[in-house]
Amino acid sequence: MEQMNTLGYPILSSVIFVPIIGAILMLLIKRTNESLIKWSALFFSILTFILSLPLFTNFDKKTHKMQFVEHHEWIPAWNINYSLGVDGISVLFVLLSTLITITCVLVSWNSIKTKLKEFYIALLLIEGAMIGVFCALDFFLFYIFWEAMLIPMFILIGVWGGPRRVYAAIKFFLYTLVGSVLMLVGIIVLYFYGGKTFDILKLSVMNYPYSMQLWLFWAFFAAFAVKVPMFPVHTWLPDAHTEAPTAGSVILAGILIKMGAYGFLRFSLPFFPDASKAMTPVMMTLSVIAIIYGAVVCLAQTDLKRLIAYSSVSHMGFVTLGIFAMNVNGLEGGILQMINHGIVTGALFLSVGIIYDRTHSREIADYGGVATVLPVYAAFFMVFTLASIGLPGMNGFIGEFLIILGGFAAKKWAGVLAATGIIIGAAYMLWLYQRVFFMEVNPKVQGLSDVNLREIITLLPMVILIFWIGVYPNTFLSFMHVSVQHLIDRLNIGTAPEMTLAKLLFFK
Amino acid sequence: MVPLQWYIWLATAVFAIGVLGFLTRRNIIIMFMSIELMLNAVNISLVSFSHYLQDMRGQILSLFVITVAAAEAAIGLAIIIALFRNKATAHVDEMAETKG
Amino acid sequence: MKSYQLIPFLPLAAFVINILLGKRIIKDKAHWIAVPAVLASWVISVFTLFDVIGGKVFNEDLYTWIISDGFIVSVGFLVDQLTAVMLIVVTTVSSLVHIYSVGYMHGDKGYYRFFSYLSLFTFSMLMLVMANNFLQLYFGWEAVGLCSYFLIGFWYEKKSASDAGKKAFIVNRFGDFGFGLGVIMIFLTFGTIHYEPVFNAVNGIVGQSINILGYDISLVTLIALLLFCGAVGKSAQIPLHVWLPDAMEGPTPVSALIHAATMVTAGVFMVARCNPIFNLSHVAMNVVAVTGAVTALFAATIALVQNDIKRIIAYSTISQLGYMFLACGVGAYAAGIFHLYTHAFFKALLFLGAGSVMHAMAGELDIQKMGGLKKYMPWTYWTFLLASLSIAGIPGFAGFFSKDEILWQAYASGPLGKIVWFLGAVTALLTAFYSFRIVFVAFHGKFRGTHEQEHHLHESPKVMTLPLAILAIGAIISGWVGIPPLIGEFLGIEHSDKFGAFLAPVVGHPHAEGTHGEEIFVMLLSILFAVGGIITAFFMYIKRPEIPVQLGESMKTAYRVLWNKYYVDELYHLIIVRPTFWVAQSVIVGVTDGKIIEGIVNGVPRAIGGFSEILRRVQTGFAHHYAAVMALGLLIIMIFLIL
Amino acid sequence: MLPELFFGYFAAAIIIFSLIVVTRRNPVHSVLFMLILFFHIAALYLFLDAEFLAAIQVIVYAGAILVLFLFVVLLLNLKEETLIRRYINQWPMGVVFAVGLFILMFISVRSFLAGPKGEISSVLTGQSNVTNLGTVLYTEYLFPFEIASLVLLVAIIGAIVLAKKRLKS
Repeated sequence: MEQMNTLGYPILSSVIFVPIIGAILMLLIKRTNESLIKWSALFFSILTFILSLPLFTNFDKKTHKMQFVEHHEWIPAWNINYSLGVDGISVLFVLLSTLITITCVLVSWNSIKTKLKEFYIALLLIEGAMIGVFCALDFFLFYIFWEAMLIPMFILIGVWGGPRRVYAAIKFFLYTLVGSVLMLVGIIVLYFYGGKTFDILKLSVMNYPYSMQLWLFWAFFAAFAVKVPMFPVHTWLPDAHTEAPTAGSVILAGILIKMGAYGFLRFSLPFFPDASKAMTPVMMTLSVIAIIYGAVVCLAQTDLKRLIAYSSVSHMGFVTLGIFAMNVNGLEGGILQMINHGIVTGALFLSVGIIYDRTHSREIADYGGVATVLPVYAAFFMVFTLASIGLPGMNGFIGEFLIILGGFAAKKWAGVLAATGIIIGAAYMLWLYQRVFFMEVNPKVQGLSDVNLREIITLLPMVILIFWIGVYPNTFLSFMHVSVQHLIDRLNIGTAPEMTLAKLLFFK
Repeated sequence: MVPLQWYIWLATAVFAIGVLGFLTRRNIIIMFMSIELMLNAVNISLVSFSHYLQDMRGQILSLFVITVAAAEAAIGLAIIIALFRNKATAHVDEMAETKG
Repeated sequence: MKSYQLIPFLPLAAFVINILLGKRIIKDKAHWIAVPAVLASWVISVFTLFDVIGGKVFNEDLYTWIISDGFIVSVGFLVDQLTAVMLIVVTTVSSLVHIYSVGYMHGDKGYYRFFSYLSLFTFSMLMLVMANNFLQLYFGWEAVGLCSYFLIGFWYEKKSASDAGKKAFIVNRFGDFGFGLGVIMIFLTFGTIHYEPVFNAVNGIVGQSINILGYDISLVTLIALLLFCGAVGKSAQIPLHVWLPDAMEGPTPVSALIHAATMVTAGVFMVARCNPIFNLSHVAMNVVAVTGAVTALFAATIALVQNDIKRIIAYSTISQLGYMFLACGVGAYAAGIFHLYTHAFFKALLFLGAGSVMHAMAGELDIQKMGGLKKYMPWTYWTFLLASLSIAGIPGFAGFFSKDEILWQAYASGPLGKIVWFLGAVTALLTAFYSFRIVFVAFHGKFRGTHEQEHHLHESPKVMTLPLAILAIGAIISGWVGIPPLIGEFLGIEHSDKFGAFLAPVVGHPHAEGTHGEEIFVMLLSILFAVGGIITAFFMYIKRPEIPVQLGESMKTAYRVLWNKYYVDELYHLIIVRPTFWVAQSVIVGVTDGKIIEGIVNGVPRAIGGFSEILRRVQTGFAHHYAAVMALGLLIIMIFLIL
Repeated sequence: MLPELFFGYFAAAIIIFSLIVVTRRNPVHSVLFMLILFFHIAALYLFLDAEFLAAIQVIVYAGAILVLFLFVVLLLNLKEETLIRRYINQWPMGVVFAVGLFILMFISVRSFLAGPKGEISSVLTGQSNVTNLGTVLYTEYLFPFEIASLVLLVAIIGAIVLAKKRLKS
């Protein structure tokens, strides 16, 4: 049943554990030897990236089955196994994680001044755990990675963050933990219902009674919705993003909040097809609210990072809309948009970090005329801005268009309302760009130096990916086709009546 | 032949005295000694069980108890020294460091 | 690779080279990259035109862009008669504007940037007109909007310029919103978004309807109207016209290229391209015609009183675009495209002429501060005059033929046609008037600017006047390919309406219901209006300059309304911009996010904290208290065990 | 009759000395009385055929642990200890708990039943106590024995770290 690992060596384990081993080895470096710390962090992140490349080249796009599978007994007493594998839905996120980590290491090069060693160790630990989440095929293992990632992230925000970092870190931690704990309850229920197994693949093809599906759907929803974050549990995101150091924001935006959407795809939909179908209108309503709400609230922001954080809420609304459209266009658009958002918002945070290193201000009012002073930087930021507002030829367009297409096919009102998000999206992003980059040069940015080679190297992969996905998205879409189709087939067995938000709220 | 219960009663009595000392004395060293008393009470019962049940395991356990008691005394006394150095007192009712 | 496939990619290559190397290496040599590229595109376009005239139509996919389930979209090129005309218009005007900009932008610090944007625009516009599917059209559609944004905000240090660029983009997004949904509707209806299969299948959906909010709406009407939304935005028709006048903040060559000749006509092109869809919906056609006619008149009235030379021409552009939609709306797509084609020449010429004037006047825009420029800048004057004659519709000039064709087709297309014809005819009168108002106020009379300006007055360099001259020739003769049969017979030319015949395979040929007598009547009336407008302007601004002032005083309200452009901007500010910001700031940040959600989120831990505040008193910190509690616990357990 | 008499003496002595240990004002006295107490307990072990443990009791408890206590008491130099009150304010509560605990345990001991007999003892194997102890300790309890040594190691290091004077940092 399981696809054999076509490579001769355990590639997923190596991708997960190389950064973790790297982190352990870095413990041995003397803390005063800063350049060695930086270079070894860079070395391990690049090594991980190179190790992950066979996933891209050797992936078999013709099967929905898990690939590069590894399976070992771990705790036989509770039937817990160490099993890993990727399919068309998860493989791209592994690659995205390895890439984003490199940029995080690079962008933190000079901006992190204190506790350098611990910072890079935390970064590498996060990377290992993130990849583990996307690869785990055992619920126990999955949950361990899911929670393990939280701790270094918490530290990252709490130690190297901005002025209100402790508040933001604790808020982030509590929010995600509350959701995760409910998911843990759900996992345990599945464990016992499924005959004492944590095997995700086995559990995903079982048929659960409808009433049970509903409860479990909401238990898992709690964990995933917080991570995404969906309206109305999004308020941790602006604080966490704003206070986190640049690398933290990038990882948050790039990978961490994708895990929620990934959870919906990997668990909620295939495990509970009836409940998912029934909840479609509710989920779409919440998604559309998130799209418009997130976009409108951006208009009122005065803080650069906060604005981009809220735009994440809006963009992730598109992702969940695509997922719950439950057709191929919507799902593929959703997955692609997850990657797009990782790239674009990650890049925007990188850019903000780059200028923040120079001005130490996140207030939009402290900027103005940056395009005159830092023209190359302005050009990069323009590319990211345009990608963010979904200009055709760039990656954001492909994702958003497919999502709106899928959303419209599923529910017309959802497609129409989601499309209004694009209008507001253009408004806030261009207004931001105008206030920061155009107009008279603000004395506070006068005389700043333009981006250096390291920063260009940091941003360039993002630009390349933006255009690559925009001009030839099939490279990436082709990974998904079979897996998404398989998911749709699984979903189509669901026959439960639809619930609307109003019905749900008023128990009609 | 002395009945087993006598030994157990003796152990009980020593244990109770240890509890009494631990609960009433202010001096932290005496409290420690009370703990040693309790451990010894346990040892008495263990050895007597060993004798009456014809089983060596009772003595083995009391051997471990002695080991732990030694370790505990070493650490505990070191803590007392450290505490005394900081607080200049050896009285438990003058220390409330763990107040919530 | 076929040669015509190079047409868009040459400017793209120029853009890439200039934007990457411009800052460090190329600098003020940027035109050596951009101009040859666009000229080469022009040459290939001309050859392509001859190919198409020879009967070849190309429709080939370059590569598959997106595959997602049934949603399969290619990047490909369709070159038919309509595209060929657009190619010529775009590359010609673009080439001339490129050349003109060499002089106009000389010495600007963003010189290389300007040329790379121009190249990017040319690429985008060519992709737009050459698309063979709706998504690629949408790509070009947004991309030209982006270039427009870049170029309007070219001098981004000026707040007004960056505001205008942003406004253009966002207003266009409103139109694109409808357009995008239209594309999605097309896909969901036909299962493809390539022109050919869609247009072949469109007859099959007549009579089908779709239920929206309980109303049954004809599917084809819905699709057509959604597409038209995009056209309204891009071509600055009511109610989304507000961005175009502001777009005049950009450098003048940009106004000529983007905001007169090419980009803004994309809407007309799209409607003509989608004529198989529009033809099937009377409602949509009527909406197009009425929107066009009303916009034409509306913009013309505003143009009457403005003093900013570029804004007058901008409103004139909106008005002329209205004509084109009017033509499309009555089914005379060929006439609309014909007007698009002639308009490109004389409107680009007007803008470039205005640019030449600004060049001489050190950026001065107010025509009231000009005057008597004729003797300082003869080339500019004469070309500007020719363009004005053309736009006014003086017989023999290009504008006459195209405008007359539109008015006649409108007149001959039923009762609604008569109404829009009337609106169009009145607009013709106003057009002649305001066009010559510029000529008379700016070029005749006495100079009214400062001494410094007067001292500085000079004719523009050759590199600028040459394009003017070429465009002037175009403004005269470009209409000669579409001489109506009536005049053609009179002049003894067979098949004089070559343009209409050429386009007929794509857009069909409307059959006008009318007699020769009526046609002559319409033609004479429009000539009369054109001449009447010019004479009125002459009378008011040369003979009796006090009349306009008196008129303004006697009709104060009307004047103020026109001067403030019917307060449309203010209205939008009141009903869209301010409420949105109010919701963002006061409702969301203030109440829902700030109070409700954060209240719950922070409230739960606070409640837990309050509870534990009570509980913490148990933790006295005294070891013997803990020991006592432990002993008590032991006691209780033992009691339970024994009893 | 003789064993009962001996037991009676040792039991009485152990209880009395225990009480003295927990009630002395001066910690030094407490420690010294505890020394006597431990000798008595060791003697009791001899009655129970636990020669090795008796020896350990004397060597480890009396020889090492109590000396450690004595060191600490002297190190802290609690002069004023003899002048102030010995008991915490809530001492009656402690008495009640201790007495209650004693009564409960006393009652419960009356009703207990002996478990099954073991397999290894001097009586059964005919070998010495130490041999038997070693046999069991190094076979069945080898792993706990190792752990115990680790506990001691940790205790040594911990005690040194805790008690040493802080280096100026």
